[in-house]
Amino acid sequence: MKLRVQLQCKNLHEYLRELSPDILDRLYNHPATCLAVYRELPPLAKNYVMRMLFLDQPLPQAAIALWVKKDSQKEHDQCVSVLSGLRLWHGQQLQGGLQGNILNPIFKDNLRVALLGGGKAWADEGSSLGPDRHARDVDSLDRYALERWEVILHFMVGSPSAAVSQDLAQLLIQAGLMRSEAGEAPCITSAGFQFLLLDTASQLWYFTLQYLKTAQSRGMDLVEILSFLFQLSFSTLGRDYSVEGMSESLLTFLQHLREFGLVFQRKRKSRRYYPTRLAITLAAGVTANTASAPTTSLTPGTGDSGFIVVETNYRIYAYTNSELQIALVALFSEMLYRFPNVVVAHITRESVQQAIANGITAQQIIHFLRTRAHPVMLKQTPVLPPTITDQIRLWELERDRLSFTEGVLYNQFLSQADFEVLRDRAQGLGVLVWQNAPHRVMVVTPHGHSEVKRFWKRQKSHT
Amino acid sequence: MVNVLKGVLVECDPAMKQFLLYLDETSALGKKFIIQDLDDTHVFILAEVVQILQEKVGELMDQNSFPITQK
Amino acid sequence: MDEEPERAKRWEGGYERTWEVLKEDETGSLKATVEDIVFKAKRKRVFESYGKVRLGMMRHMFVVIDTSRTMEDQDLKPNRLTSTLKLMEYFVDEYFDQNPISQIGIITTRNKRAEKLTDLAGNPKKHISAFKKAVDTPCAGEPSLYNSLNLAMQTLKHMPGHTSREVLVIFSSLTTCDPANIYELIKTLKGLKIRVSVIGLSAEVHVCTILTRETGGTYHVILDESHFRELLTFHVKPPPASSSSECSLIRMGFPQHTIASVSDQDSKPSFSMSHLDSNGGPGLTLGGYYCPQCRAKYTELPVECKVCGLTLVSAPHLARSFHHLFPMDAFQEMPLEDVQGERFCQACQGELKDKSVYACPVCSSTFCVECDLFIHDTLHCCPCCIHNQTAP
Amino acid sequence: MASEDEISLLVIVIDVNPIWWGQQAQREPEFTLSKCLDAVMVMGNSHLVMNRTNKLAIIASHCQESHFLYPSKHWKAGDMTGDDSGLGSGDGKYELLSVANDLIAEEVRRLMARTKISGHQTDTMLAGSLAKALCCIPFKCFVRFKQVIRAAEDCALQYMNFMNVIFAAQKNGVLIDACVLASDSGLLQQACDITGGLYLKIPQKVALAQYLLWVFLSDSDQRSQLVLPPPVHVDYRAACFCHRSLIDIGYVCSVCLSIFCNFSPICTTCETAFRIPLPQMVKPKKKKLKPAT
Repeated sequence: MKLRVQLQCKNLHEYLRELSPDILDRLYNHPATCLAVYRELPPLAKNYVMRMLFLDQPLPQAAIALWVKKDSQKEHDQCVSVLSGLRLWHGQQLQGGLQGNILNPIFKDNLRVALLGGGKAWADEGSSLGPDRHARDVDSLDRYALERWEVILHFMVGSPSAAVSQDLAQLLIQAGLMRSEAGEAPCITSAGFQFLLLDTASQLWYFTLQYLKTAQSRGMDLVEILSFLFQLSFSTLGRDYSVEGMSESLLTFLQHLREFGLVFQRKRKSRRYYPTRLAITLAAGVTANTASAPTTSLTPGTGDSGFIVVETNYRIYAYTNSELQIALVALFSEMLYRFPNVVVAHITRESVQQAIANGITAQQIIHFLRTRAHPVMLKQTPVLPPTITDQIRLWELERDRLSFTEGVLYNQFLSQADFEVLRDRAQGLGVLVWQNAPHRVMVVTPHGHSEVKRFWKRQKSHT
Repeated sequence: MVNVLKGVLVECDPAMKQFLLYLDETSALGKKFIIQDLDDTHVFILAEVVQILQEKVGELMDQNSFPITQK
Repeated sequence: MDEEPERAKRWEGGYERTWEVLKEDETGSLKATVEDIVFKAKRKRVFESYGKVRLGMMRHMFVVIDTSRTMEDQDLKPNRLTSTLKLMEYFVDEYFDQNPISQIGIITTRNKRAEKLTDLAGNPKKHISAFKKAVDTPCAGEPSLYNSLNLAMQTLKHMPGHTSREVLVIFSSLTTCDPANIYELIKTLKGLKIRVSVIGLSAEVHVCTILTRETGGTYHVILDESHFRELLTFHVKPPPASSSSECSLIRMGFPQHTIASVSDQDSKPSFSMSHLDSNGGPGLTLGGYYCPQCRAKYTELPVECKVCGLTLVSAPHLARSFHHLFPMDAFQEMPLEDVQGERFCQACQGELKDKSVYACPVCSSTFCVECDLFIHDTLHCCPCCIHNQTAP
Repeated sequence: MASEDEISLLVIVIDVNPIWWGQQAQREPEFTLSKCLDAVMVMGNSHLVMNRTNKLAIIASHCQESHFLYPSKHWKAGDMTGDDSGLGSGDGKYELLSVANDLIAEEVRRLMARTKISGHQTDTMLAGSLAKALCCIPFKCFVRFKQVIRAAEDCALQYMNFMNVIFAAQKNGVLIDACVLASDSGLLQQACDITGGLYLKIPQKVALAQYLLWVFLSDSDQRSQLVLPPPVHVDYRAACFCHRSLIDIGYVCSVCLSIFCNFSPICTTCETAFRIPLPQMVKPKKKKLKPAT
């Protein structure tokens, strides 16, 4: 019984696996999707796909099993399940009655197209429009993307200056990152707090997932926008593309992407758009998990280097003007002074406990401080004073002195044998929470209770 | 005969368990809530008191902590 | 012992204005000159090759490691012993990389005694595992320079005359406990043409100065860990051979490597001779190297055949040390402005941006500084000259 | 799973020796240089799409020079928006790939048109290409491997340089794979064996692409899991300096390490006079007199 909600961030495969087979097959109609899916496969599975890419006959499963050494059987099984789960290959009966596998023909064709050419172009390139008079260079695109993304984050922390469209606000609420009391301005939730402390790539991916989840309800075709998203992530930075041939719903999607900062469009009606770095690195957030996010990714509002100094006396000096960063620091500390280029804050038990109550973990706080540490701090090892990191963890543990697990207690067994039979059964089902053989007591999960009870009834009727 | 009871398994350190026993004995939560005392680190309790119990523990921790920084 | 004038101590020499080397650039930053100094130091090693001098390619070296109480000092992190052993692992690796047919042995000294950790052998693995085990040895008592040198001498004096005989002492203590007159021993060492070099971990000791001067070795005291490493690297290169050393042709075997797979019906697993003395490790193996003279099997090269005494090496092993024999000329530094045509490094195809570039004196191709270092340190041949090599 | 920030650089060295390929075109018209290049491009493309951080370099090894096909000097990242924008052909290929492939084809054409073969020099300068390949591998990458597609015969002249390159590669943890189209190459066998790479002589040249994808595309992690062609028998015997014949037991000069098949009183390489050995004893190593003390 977890009282705190952890922000769940799925990776691409987990997401795709949940889609219906029909949607998956349609997705593979686009080379960009095939490439993106292929890229996220485990290395061994990539090898399998490559081997089968140019085969038109099914391969016997026995032959495929021989591709790996005996001691890597586990990895092999895992690859097979991933490939089947994503419907990348199908089983097919061979002539001799053997079971064989063949790559999903749609996937195969489109991956071939992506690799070798052929087929029709992904998107109209800007060249058909002639050179852009207002061409953007990479730097300005980067600036633009960060600016846009920061506005969203600002909005979440409630900066008055940040205004976002109704759609976006709605989306934030649907994603559970913000909560809106009737008539009032939306305010941030505990999930939102955790979201803020993530790095940009993970934030973006989480957000995109949430967007996709609600896409169908707003009358968008999931396949269409997913394909477009993948196509964006494979496009070239600093190059313009044309909106020619895009459907109405895709154009709406493009407007949303424009608001997130994923694409740059000079005017709403402009016929060309530039993908930004955010769009292109979108796939990078796919695999990065929340705990160990890469530190290399861009952090909004910080310029290039870190800005936070943490002292052993629990004081934080944040050399920044960014409202957003100050708001983030304030999430887990008490503000003391504010100067034109620096704020001074204080980590206290109350402030950290408050943050933890909001659903932020100690790990996230420490990660936040470490990734944004001032260059001066980076020179020392460890980067943060150990007293501070330890204390933050201790404050978190303080709340965890009790751990609760919902369960059903079985006691007053008549014989040790009875107890052992039932215990072993519960263990076999994987529902045993706790047991104590000398006292003949055990606890099973509520979920497993009915199964154990049924077993016990059967057992009794036998004897 | 096997007896079956629904509730919540609590795992904690022995010191914390003593605190739980104390709360139980003094009926600080308005009633007895421990269903069975399992061992040094495990107690089985009523599900409905979990929330209030957390608060009580929070209070205890607040009483036992002292500000470590000067303003 | 005649009192030769000793090399002047630094503090006795003239007043050096070390800071005057530093010059501010236009923006008042020292960065450029400091980088320059670091850079020059890096390149210096490249120039220090001996040129066309006869080198002692086959080396027999004993490393004496002080494990006296002073090794527990913590001025090297975490302490002198751990740090030394770690660097020694690096040294042994590099040593065999650069001197493939040479041998090395390790002696430790503590409690006034000397003890052989490993015998002279040509395979790095054994030594490195010995170092790994030695980390836990307690450091106690005083070292004995006499005993350890004597122990090394007993083995080295039987080594054939065409090899170079060397002892490298890592000396941490400031004292030594010797059972007899060490100056007599130094004379004997000199007579046996054993070069003794010392790396001091604390301060210069007079007896070591005499020892190294007499035997033709070098004596350095470390400044810090990186300097320690540098000094060890200095001992990796083969030293010039003394003119009086003998030359001879050595009989060597070039065994073939037979690979057998489990699926192969004809192959049978067999014991390797190298496992005879080591009780651990796998006993039966399939393929291996067979001595061309007596068909004894070994799993690794180089090795001296335990049955017939033939030295077994592989041709690439010999080839590995060829670059010492045919050293590359240092590249000439020239300013970027002088480069005609395209400003690209001929090796890595990167654009030349630094203010100086390096040109090969033979084919006059230009390189960036990273490639210059890489070519001289690792590659040992100019990538452009290879192309110009026409048939003889 | 491969960690995200690992850069894996694949350097492909292709032997474009015009003489060998010319003869090949007459022998087997169905497998020409352009077919080979196509296969290599498939391989390169596959490597590039495997991971976002993967990098590719292709070097053509010619008679007198090594030429970078990709990335070329005349092309810098971000230049695509310039006047070359026509390069991105209008089909469903991943943009980056089509740019790269067009570039490679262009460079090969340029190289072939430019070089004239001077009659006496027909050996491919593979050692030089490998040396250049090593130089362009930055030290920041973690996984590095490179691969040689080899057509022509070995050239004894390159032996020493070749060995230097191999050892440099080994020291830096670079794998060298070899895919041989013509006859077996002793040098490449040694290169692969020493650096831990794979050596494969392709039985069917037409199936080159399949072999490349199957065997060579995998990185070292996967190789430990896959069943791959068995390692070849590597001949480590030395060639003597006097007759160039392979020997099992030979004599090595202690000064210059030259190898001779017979005992001679003077080293022909460094002109050192040797001591005459005593009659063979049981332990040849201890045959020296104890030096006078």
